[in-house]
Amino acid sequence: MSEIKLLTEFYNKDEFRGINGYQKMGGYETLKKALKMQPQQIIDEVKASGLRGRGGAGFPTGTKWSFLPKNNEPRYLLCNADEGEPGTFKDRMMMERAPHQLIEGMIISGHAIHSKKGYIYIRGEYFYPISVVEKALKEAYDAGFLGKNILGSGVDFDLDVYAGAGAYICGEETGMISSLEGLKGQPKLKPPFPAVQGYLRKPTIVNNVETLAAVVPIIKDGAAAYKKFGTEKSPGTKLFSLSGNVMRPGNYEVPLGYPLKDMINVLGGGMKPGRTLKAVIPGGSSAPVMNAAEVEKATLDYECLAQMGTMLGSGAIIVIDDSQCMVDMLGVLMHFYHHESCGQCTPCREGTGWLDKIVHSILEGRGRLQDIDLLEKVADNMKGRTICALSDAAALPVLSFIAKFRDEFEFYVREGRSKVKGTAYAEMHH
Amino acid sequence: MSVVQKNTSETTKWFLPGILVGLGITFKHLAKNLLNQKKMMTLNYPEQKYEYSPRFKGNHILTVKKDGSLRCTACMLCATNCPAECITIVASEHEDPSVEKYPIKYEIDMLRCVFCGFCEEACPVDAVRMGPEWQTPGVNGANFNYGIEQLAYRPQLKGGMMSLVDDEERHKYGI
Amino acid sequence: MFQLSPEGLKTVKSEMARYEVKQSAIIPALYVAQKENNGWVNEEVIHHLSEVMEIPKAHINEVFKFYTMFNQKPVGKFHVQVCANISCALNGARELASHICKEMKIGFDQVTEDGKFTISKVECLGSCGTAPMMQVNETYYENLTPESAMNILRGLK
Amino acid sequence: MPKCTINGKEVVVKDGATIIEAMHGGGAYETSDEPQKPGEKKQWAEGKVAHYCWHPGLSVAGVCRLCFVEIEGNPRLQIACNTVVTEGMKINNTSQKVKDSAKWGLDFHLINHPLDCPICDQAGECGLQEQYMEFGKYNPEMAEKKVKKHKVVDLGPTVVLDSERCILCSRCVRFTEEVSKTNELGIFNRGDRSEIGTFDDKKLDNKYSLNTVDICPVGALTSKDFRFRQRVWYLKDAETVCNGCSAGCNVRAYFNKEGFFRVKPVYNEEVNGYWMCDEGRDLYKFVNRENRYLKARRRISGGAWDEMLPGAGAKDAAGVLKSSGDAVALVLTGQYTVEEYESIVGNFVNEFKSKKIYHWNNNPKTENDFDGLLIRGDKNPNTKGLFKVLEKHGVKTSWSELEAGLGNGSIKSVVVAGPENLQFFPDMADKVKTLSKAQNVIWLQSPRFAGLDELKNNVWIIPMKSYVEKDGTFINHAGLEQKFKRVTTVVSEALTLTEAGDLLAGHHLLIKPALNTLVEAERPEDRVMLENRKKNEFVFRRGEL
Repeated sequence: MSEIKLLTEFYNKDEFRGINGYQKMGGYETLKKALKMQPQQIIDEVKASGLRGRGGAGFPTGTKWSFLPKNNEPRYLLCNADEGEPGTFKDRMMMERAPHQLIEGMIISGHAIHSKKGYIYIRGEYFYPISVVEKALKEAYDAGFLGKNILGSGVDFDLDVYAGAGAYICGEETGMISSLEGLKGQPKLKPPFPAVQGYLRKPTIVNNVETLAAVVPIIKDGAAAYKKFGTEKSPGTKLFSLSGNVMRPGNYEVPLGYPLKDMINVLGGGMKPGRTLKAVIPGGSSAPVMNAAEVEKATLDYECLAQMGTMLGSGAIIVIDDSQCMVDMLGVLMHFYHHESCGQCTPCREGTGWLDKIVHSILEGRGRLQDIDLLEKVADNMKGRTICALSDAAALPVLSFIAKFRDEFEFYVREGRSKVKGTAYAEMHH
Repeated sequence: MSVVQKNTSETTKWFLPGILVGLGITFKHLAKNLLNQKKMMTLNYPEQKYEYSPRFKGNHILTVKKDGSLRCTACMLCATNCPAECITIVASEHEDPSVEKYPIKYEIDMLRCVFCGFCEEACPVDAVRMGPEWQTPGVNGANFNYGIEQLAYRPQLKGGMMSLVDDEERHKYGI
Repeated sequence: MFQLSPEGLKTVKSEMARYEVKQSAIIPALYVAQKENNGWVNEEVIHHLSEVMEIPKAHINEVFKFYTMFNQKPVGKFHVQVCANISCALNGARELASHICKEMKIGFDQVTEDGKFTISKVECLGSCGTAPMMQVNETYYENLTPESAMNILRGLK
Repeated sequence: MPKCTINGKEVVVKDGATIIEAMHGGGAYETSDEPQKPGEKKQWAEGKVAHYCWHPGLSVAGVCRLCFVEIEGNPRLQIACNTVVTEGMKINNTSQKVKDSAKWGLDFHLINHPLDCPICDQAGECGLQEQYMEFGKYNPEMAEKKVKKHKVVDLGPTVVLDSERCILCSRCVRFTEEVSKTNELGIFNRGDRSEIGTFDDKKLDNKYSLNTVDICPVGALTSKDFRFRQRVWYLKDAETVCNGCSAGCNVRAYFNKEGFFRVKPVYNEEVNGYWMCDEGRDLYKFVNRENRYLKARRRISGGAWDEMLPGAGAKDAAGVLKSSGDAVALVLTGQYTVEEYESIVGNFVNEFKSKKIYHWNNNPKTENDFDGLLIRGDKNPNTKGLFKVLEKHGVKTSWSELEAGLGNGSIKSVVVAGPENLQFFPDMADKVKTLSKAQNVIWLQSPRFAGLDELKNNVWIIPMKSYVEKDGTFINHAGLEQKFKRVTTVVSEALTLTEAGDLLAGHHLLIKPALNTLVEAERPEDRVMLENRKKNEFVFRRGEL
């Protein structure tokens, strides 16, 4: 099997970034078709396609849209381009290479949910993608695809860009809404859910870049054509960001259900010479890690990975080879979550810091054997105890790293040095 | 209440034998002490003083920090715990934010004190201790109200006694 | 006292009108102000923004301190941010960061003597497939080696 | 009104009530079966829920993550403060799962909390201490360094912050946002580096700032006034009504044998909710012995001052009054209780046959002011009560009549029931000057006022009891009658206005049954009296949070 390029077909062409090139390759044709459809028809089509959110949670998009209250309140469509999950870089590529695809998808989605205003929330570090999207928006406005009465259909849709300023938590939908409202990017209590009370307490739909872009091929060829790809419960294609210790890291669009080992060995070009696979984190840093044996069996779809105790997440596949120390890697992750916890809920605020300190005390040779159990206990008690999923995201790697690589942790505690590298943390990184 | 029966036997009516027996013991000790003065039980107080164990719980000492200020944080746990209610503390705010609270008055009424040692037990910062001193002279009641000057800086303490607990170490570890 | 330049003021005002609520303009305004204040934000900046935007200072300060892209300390002319998150760490980003520091003879988050460079280790910048990487001000440099990174930095004027 | 089961007990709650409200009262609870009898204590569902961030007077933040409950059919624990009760919900908070979550939740709160208890003013009424005793884990496993933050931060004129002790429940921040609407506080930085703070020159300085200290469940915010003065376990407390203004906030006064130390608000839905103003918290000060008249003082014809016991002083003055005939006037401030007014006005009208009773209005300009939350411009607790009593006895006078009377000599002797809160009587010195024209001045006064020495002629100063030392009733601005009980006695020999009135009228002091005042009969039936109002000790007995 190889890649199926539904979204990324023209990504290698530079002219695809501009509106002319995009239109030449069939862009905005789908929009014209969609504007003739009834909004409910579009929602039904998306529902029928079984499209699931590509941001991480994998919630069915059509279902999410139908949660909107049936009234005439103004509603917002937000595009979540705050791609902060370590290992993920697909949204960045999509915005850089095909901004108009995203814009087209958003106009169609906005039409479907009766929204008149949309925002693309892009993380602040993406200076270049922001400029690309802003330029594309201007082109789209000039061409009449955005604004009042789009292409004479009577549909209004305005779209704007909002740049974040460096906070992982703003990738959480309510955190993003808070940030957009000009507050600290702290997630909000649910209920009420954003679909009922989101941005400015108005009904709001938040979707990932890839999800919104995927609406275009669904409407273009119909749900049935889209469902041909992928598995029964996870239809369609998805972009996977392959990174870590592989020969050819990068973004690859494959149908869901694609075997993980093919992803690494065929598309990714296999491991670096002389190295063997040790572990894979299949869905961004917050997904539980898999060991080499599990990788052999895994296929890239929501169900299979969930069954194996991990998750597809944002589709960021991080490959770890046998030269890497897992204790060290957990230290990196824990530092990340400690740094990014928003500080609202106690278990996460204190727990991420605690985990970080324990892992680093092990790394610095001050660890005790009971610290390994303590890590598990703390992580266990952070799971599912907070407003958003950040504390779960911090807890799951801990639990899976220890469950699958406990020998490395115990060796480190006993010997004060890494089992793989043979040296202590301080020597590893000067 | 126990009842002690008076011994009414005939022999007790004669006091002299008893007195003689008693005097015999006295003279025996006198002779012993004269012959071997080192083993003498009595002391020539106040010229001679008995050496109690260093762990003897006598008069209170307020320990001091390295810079000579009181360790006491005026938490009043000793006063709360004191069964004789002999400790009076008045707290105040310290200029140094790392100290925060300190006693401007710390008084122990030595006449009320029962030397139970609960204050020492209660102290969370090792600020009050019971030292080996046991002499408590005074000419009137007021002399027995020991203030900070007396408790922490009396001449015998030579400028104050330090605790073994290292504050800086504790602070470094966030205690 | 810090004052926004006329153009900066204009941008801030237009950003305030751009979004539904004026609070949304805090982040854009802080970007503008940070740029004009040599790459960092201090109390004066917040004072000024509070006056310009008519938003409580505590509110602006909350937002400012929450986001990592606003510098709370002065930084050099080139703010070198080396990603040290997992994908980059797997490809030697931390060694790269230490190497740059050693070459520059400064520690992390310090400014070089000539005021040109500040080096920080940061979290994922979304360039995991091209690790290790660094961001110098607004530009990404990817697929680095210690040597190539130093060459790039030496070339910056 | 949905019906739910909480720990096996079926209850009906109000629409939209959350689980925590159902469990803690908080105004959402109603008994399921019989209608509630008047006076009967409303039952709450059993089972305490650990919590810090939820406060019935504030919005829901849901950040402390302690109030987890198990809901049947939901595999995940839910927080009680943000889950609305729905019909047929089965709630349980006694399972092991819930207990474990509270245990660990508390441990998470405590890992970076310093061991400051010995010098922390909150110790003894601290939410962390109390709840850890009840729900805690008891084997702390934290072996790492704690996070260091700022200590002893000056937040403003009234409050000191200790960031390390702060558990970031955000109650104080929400208070400044939602109740005082002053927005001084914010939470800065993120993660475990978060700190409460003010920005630079905008300090926490509003008229309600000390409420933040009350609602702070730990010792992070402490009151500068109370700081380090007493350990809380040395204090006794009793409820009374604030006499600072006509709002009549319900308060709890804290005292011991050394005097009064602080005042905190008590929940009363109809009067003050959960809050009170900072001004009212200062009112305990004049009550303390060092600010009071302890002995009666007499001066005849501008001579030297004699001292005598208060009762003797009043008896002594009675003779003068008797000889003055109907040239006797009574000046009343709005600071005494209805019962006292009733008694002294009755005595005047009946014994002296005088209706020369005048109201001393200390704040004619601000009388009807209101700041929108609690503070009233009328700085007397019982002006309404005084007017009612005067009306009942048909007294209708004005201050100018008194001034005229003093001028033309038709008033020779004046009895003045002087104010308690001198700080609200800016016209004190003026009035003393006016009244010193009378031949005999009998001044009934509780706190010391140096200006009284200016009085010439014949003067008696008789010590009075303050509002915390007597039973009585205040009628607030809305006409709500609030009965309160004696808190403690500070100056035991001082007199109440009733006693003083009796003695001045030449009677002996008798222990009389409580007067049935006029207002008793007029009270609407549904009015909740102070003694049987709904109790919610939530804030002020922190142990029972």
